[in-house]
Amino acid sequence: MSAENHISRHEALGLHGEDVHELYYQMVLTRTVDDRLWNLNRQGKVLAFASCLGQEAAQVGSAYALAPDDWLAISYREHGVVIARGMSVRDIFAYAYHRDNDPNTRGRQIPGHYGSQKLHILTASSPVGTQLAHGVGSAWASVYEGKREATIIYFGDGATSTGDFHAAANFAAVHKLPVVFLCQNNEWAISVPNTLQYAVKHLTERAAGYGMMGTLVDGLDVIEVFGATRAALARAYSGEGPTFVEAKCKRLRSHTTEDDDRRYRRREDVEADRAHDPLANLEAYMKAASLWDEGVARQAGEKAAAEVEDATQYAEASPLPKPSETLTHIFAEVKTDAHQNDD
Amino acid sequence: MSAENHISRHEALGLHGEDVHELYYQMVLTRTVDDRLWNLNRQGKVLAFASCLGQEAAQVGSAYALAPDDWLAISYREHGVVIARGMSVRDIFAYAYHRDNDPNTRGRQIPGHYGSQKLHILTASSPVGTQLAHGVGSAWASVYEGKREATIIYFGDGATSTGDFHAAANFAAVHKLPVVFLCQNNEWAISVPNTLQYAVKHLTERAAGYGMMGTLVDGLDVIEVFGATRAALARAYSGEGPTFVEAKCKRLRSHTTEDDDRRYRRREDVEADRAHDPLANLEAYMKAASLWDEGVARQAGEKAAAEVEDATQYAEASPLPKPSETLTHIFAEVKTDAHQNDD
Amino acid sequence: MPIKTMIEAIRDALDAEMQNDPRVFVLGEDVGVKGGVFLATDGLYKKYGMKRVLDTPLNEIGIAGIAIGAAMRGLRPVAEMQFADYSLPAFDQIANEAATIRWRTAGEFSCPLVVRAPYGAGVHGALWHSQSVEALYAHRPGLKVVIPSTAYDAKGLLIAAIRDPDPVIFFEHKKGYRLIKDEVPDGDYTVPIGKARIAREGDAMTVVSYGLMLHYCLEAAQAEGIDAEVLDLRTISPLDRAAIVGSVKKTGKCLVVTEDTQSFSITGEIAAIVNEDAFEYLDGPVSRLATPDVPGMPHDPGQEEWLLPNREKIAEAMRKLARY
Amino acid sequence: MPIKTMIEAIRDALDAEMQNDPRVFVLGEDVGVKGGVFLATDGLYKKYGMKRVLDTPLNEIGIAGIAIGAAMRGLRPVAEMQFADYSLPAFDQIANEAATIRWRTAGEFSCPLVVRAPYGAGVHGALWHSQSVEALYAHRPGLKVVIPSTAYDAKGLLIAAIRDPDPVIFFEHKKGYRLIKDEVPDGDYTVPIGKARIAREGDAMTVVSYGLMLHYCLEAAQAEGIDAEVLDLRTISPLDRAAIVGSVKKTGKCLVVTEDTQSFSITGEIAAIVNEDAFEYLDGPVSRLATPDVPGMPHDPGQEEWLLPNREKIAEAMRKLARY
Ligand SMILES: Cc1ncc(C[n+]2csc(CCOP(=O)(O)OP(=O)(O)O)c2C)c(N)n1
Ligand SMILES: Cc1ncc(C[n+]2csc(CCOP(=O)(O)OP(=O)(O)O)c2C)c(N)n1
Ligand SMILES: [Mg+2]
Ligand SMILES: [Mg+2]
Repeated sequence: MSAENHISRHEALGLHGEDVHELYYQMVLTRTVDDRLWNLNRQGKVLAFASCLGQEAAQVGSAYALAPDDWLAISYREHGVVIARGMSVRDIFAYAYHRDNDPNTRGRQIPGHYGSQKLHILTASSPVGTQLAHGVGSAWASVYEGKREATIIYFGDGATSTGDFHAAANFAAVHKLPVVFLCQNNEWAISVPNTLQYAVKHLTERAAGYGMMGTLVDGLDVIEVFGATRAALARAYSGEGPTFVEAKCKRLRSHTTEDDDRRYRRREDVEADRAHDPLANLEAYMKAASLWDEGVARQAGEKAAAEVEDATQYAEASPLPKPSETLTHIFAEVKTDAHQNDD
Repeated sequence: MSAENHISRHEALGLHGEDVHELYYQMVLTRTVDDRLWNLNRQGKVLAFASCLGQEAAQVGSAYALAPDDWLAISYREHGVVIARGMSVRDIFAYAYHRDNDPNTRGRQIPGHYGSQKLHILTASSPVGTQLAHGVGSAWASVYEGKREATIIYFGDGATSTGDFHAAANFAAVHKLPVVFLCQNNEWAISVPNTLQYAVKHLTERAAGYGMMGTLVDGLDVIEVFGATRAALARAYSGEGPTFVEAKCKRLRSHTTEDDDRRYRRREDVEADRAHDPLANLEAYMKAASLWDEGVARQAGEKAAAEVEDATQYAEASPLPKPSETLTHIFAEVKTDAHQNDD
Repeated sequence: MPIKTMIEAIRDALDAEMQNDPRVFVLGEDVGVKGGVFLATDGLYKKYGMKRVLDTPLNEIGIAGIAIGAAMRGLRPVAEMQFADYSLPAFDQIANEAATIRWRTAGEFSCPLVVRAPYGAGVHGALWHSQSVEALYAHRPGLKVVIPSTAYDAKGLLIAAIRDPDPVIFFEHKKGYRLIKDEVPDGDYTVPIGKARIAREGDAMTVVSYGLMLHYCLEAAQAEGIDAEVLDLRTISPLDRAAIVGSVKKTGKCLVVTEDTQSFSITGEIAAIVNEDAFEYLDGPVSRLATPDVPGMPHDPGQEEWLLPNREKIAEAMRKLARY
Repeated sequence: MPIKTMIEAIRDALDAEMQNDPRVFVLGEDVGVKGGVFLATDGLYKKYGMKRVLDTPLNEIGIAGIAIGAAMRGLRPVAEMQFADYSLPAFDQIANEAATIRWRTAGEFSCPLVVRAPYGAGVHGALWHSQSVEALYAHRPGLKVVIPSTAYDAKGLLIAAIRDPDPVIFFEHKKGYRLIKDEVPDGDYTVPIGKARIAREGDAMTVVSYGLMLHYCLEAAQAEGIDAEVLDLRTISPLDRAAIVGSVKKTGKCLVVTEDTQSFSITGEIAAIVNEDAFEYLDGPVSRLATPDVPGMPHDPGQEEWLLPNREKIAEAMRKLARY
């Protein structure tokens, strides 16, 4: 037992030093992207944006555990997830600038509602909770086709109140589907605090009511999130059914650029929350695990800044969609089988 | 401790012999009404009908525990509930015959969707689950107005899958509302068995996920149902919040007159279920508790038969609604304040 | 060619496409062992097993939402809503999600989903077993809305709907399930979505209808000896504008008949289209016959019959328009 | 009289009725401490406390359904849907339940509920912060649907809605919240539900509109110097048929302008009504201008502007109809 104390937590999970550096980089990049988008909003260049500040560990740590074939159903706040998944920063910025070369939505959705066949990310939407049912449908499709794939569903604490959540959780449990329900509990649904949202201490308590495994993790700890997600994925692959992972984290900014949390959040609480910084957390961990290297850290910061700078310029130079383009892709433009066979 | 063995279960709950006789009568009456309505359907006189055969104890026992001021939100199967609540058999039959003198709906709804201001029964509807939210709204109204009233919500196992259930349970728990969630688990949602509806052993397991008390009872045992409901009501009145009571029972007929359960239920299972008869149960209990009296039992049967016969004749002699009457009561017909103040 | 009822034709279509395409599966309440409350899926469970004929928990949000997820992943779900009336809990998933997936991703994702549901009154089912809800879905661009009036079309349109790469909402008249019978070929064939059908040629007026009411229109024209051209819409959205306008240009008059409640029903859209494209040809107002604006269909058969359009009321409306 | 913005007028109305009637309470997402995402309920939480200004969990089924239950019990809930787009999860509760309660009990129960929601585009909010959903609700008999176009009407109609003994769905144009300003009396007053308003008198044509678009119609008429009579519907359902028909009989022409997507929008119903009751007076087809049938409003401001009706497009439509 005492020997185990000498193994770092990441090693216990089979992660190498490079993995930790990669996690660090992805979190730094996420934050750099997030900060820039927020600032661009204040400059009137990005019209609306939901920051993931404070949720980087929950997002990057969980997404890092996924296999390439796994599928993701996400909400509007998952910038760290798509970064970890490999979406280019250029694509993220082209999207935020509603440019025609954005592969996600080409000016149609508000920023952050990513979707990519290549990255196995189902298209996100604004109605809270709907993606939960889609994600379960995706897992059903994997099982239907006999594929060894899991689907991870990202959602917030607020989304657990929806009818979609209930339908999704119940169906996934009944059919023991390969689903990871990854709840980022950032304590707020806009201005509605957890206490007015549910009456249990932890949302994981809800899992048992569906006959599902529930795992509570420190969402500020990227290693812990990674480990819990990987364990949940293992259960999913082996047919043991869905897992509800609750990652407790903090929302370090207002709900979106359109919100002003001073209306409902005391400044001293916001200040106190700032101390719960997943990036500082990881830095401390890396120091303790002798993985910290000022040079590596500086490089990470510089590389992220350069990527973001490049992406900003790329986006600014990219063309806007033609107005009339908005009338395309309402229905498939090819003739369907049905139509070919007739008339 | 051994002395307690000599107290019957109903006495332990403070019920007298007359109460048990009353419960017996209400169950007999419920069954007599139910049998007659089913037969009248087969004769083409009652056009559709959901039988509560097998669920009499769950319905009568729970409703018997209510105070006159308490409110009820019900589904389409609660004949025993409304009988215990005091709806006249004449009204029930006038309704089933879609007559103009039915106070519930006057030809508009299909049979069994009762509603009565006098009896504090919110109008029922066919969409499964909606009444759960209404019942919680009713409890909210009671608290809002500072009234010491509970609302009991009747629903089936199938209804627990709905988004309405989720919304209702969560809201009631968050606000510790005076609600009794009375789930009659008759094992089926039409042809869908419990195993395809949820993955827990008992639906009461769901209660904890909302931060709510859960109580499992034998829905075939009227005394036990009464006791559990009364305890739940006591919690409601004293501000301890909602209780989920799961009454396990059997659906001894097809889902409705429109359904044919031979398509999905093995005959031997149906036969086996028949042995789980709440009325026979009560009879055995009464015998054991020395409350059985052939005379009383015969009288109960005769009285119920007479009531039902009278009600049938009453309904048959009652007028049908005028066709054009169906255009009334779309909006309030009196001028509203708003309209009076203007023009 | 064999004569089949509409419900048999629908079963045929499902069976044919499940045979043709392993991606096709059926889900909904009671669609499995029971075979659906109207027996539309009778026999499919036995033939294809639970994975492809799936009894869901009672939650229409889930039925639609899970089907949408599976459709985005390339499967071809056919979701049954037990009654059109009970599709409303799923309205958000269908109207806000399914309808927008292709457009919002500029074609990166699609949602080849079929939602089937029995609609319509006349069976004393009252408020929630009688509704016509096509106007609600037709109003949401991105959805196709189909309502067959013959067994032949039911089969061909349902196969077309399943093969369609976009979401199709498919309503079947519950009273027509067994009442409507006609020649239905074996094997698979499609009827194109988006094309109306001239069910009866005529010159005196154009009567536009669909579903069960179409038959009443035909019977009324026959009985009255009115030389009406009866147009069967078959697809409610997108409307076959050319067919409507073409016929009205020929006849100069237009009567629209629906079983839905009148106000803000699809009758208005047709009035608008005819005004826009055939105003100069009109010899009388675009007229309509529908159920009066009641919040629900009454259970009492006398009241129900009194409310619903029927042959006599249609004939009367035709006579009135003919006199104009 | 003080000049107020529409959002101030709405806040005034809520405050006045909460003051007047202890049964009135507000519920919805973020309506409490935050005061609503558009600040419609700003200050009410402080004044009336949590019981009467209630932040709900994120579930519109619950917001509507709990409000319906409370309304059946005699309270006067005013439920806020954060955006009209997000009322769709509650569509079943509103359309199948609230709309039917009085009718299905032959008057034994009623549902004096108000559902408020911001609607409309022009704020780059894309698919789910831009919708016009009035046609969906208007199609369900038993619901009243109200859309004010002035701050004065917003206050008077909202007070009337709260006092109305039946369910009223009340849409407020989110871009109009601060853009629309006019004289609003202090204290309480009502504007009758069900009555349109002649916003501008004229003889050359009738332009029917409502909400934000009404202003664009007025501006277009002004700019073009067209003698158009501009009718502000104010209530979408039940429509003020007499006002529409009366005006068209006078002018002989009718243009309907809505911000909603065109097909199966309320424009059709008006075309049908005019055909039914004023056909002989028509000197041209009932015409309409609406947003093209796209599954969602694009976020890109260029695309959004290109799609939406505006003064210029309305003026062009007026000129076209005038030339007819
Ligand atoms: C169905 C629906 N209702 C309301 C909204 C408005 N809304 C957007 S985000 C949000 C809160 C979501 O909270 P949570 O699920 O905790 O996610 P978070 O934003 O905290 O990541 C609300 C109410 C919406 N988008 N969809
Ligand atoms: C929203 C909705 N979906 C589907 C139906 C059709 N339906 C009527 S009853 C029923 C099963 C209900 O099962 P349960 O809740 O267990 O009640 P029980 O009938 O067993 O008393 C179904 C699916 C409905 N009425 N409402
Ligand atoms: Mg949150
Ligand atoms: Mg049941």
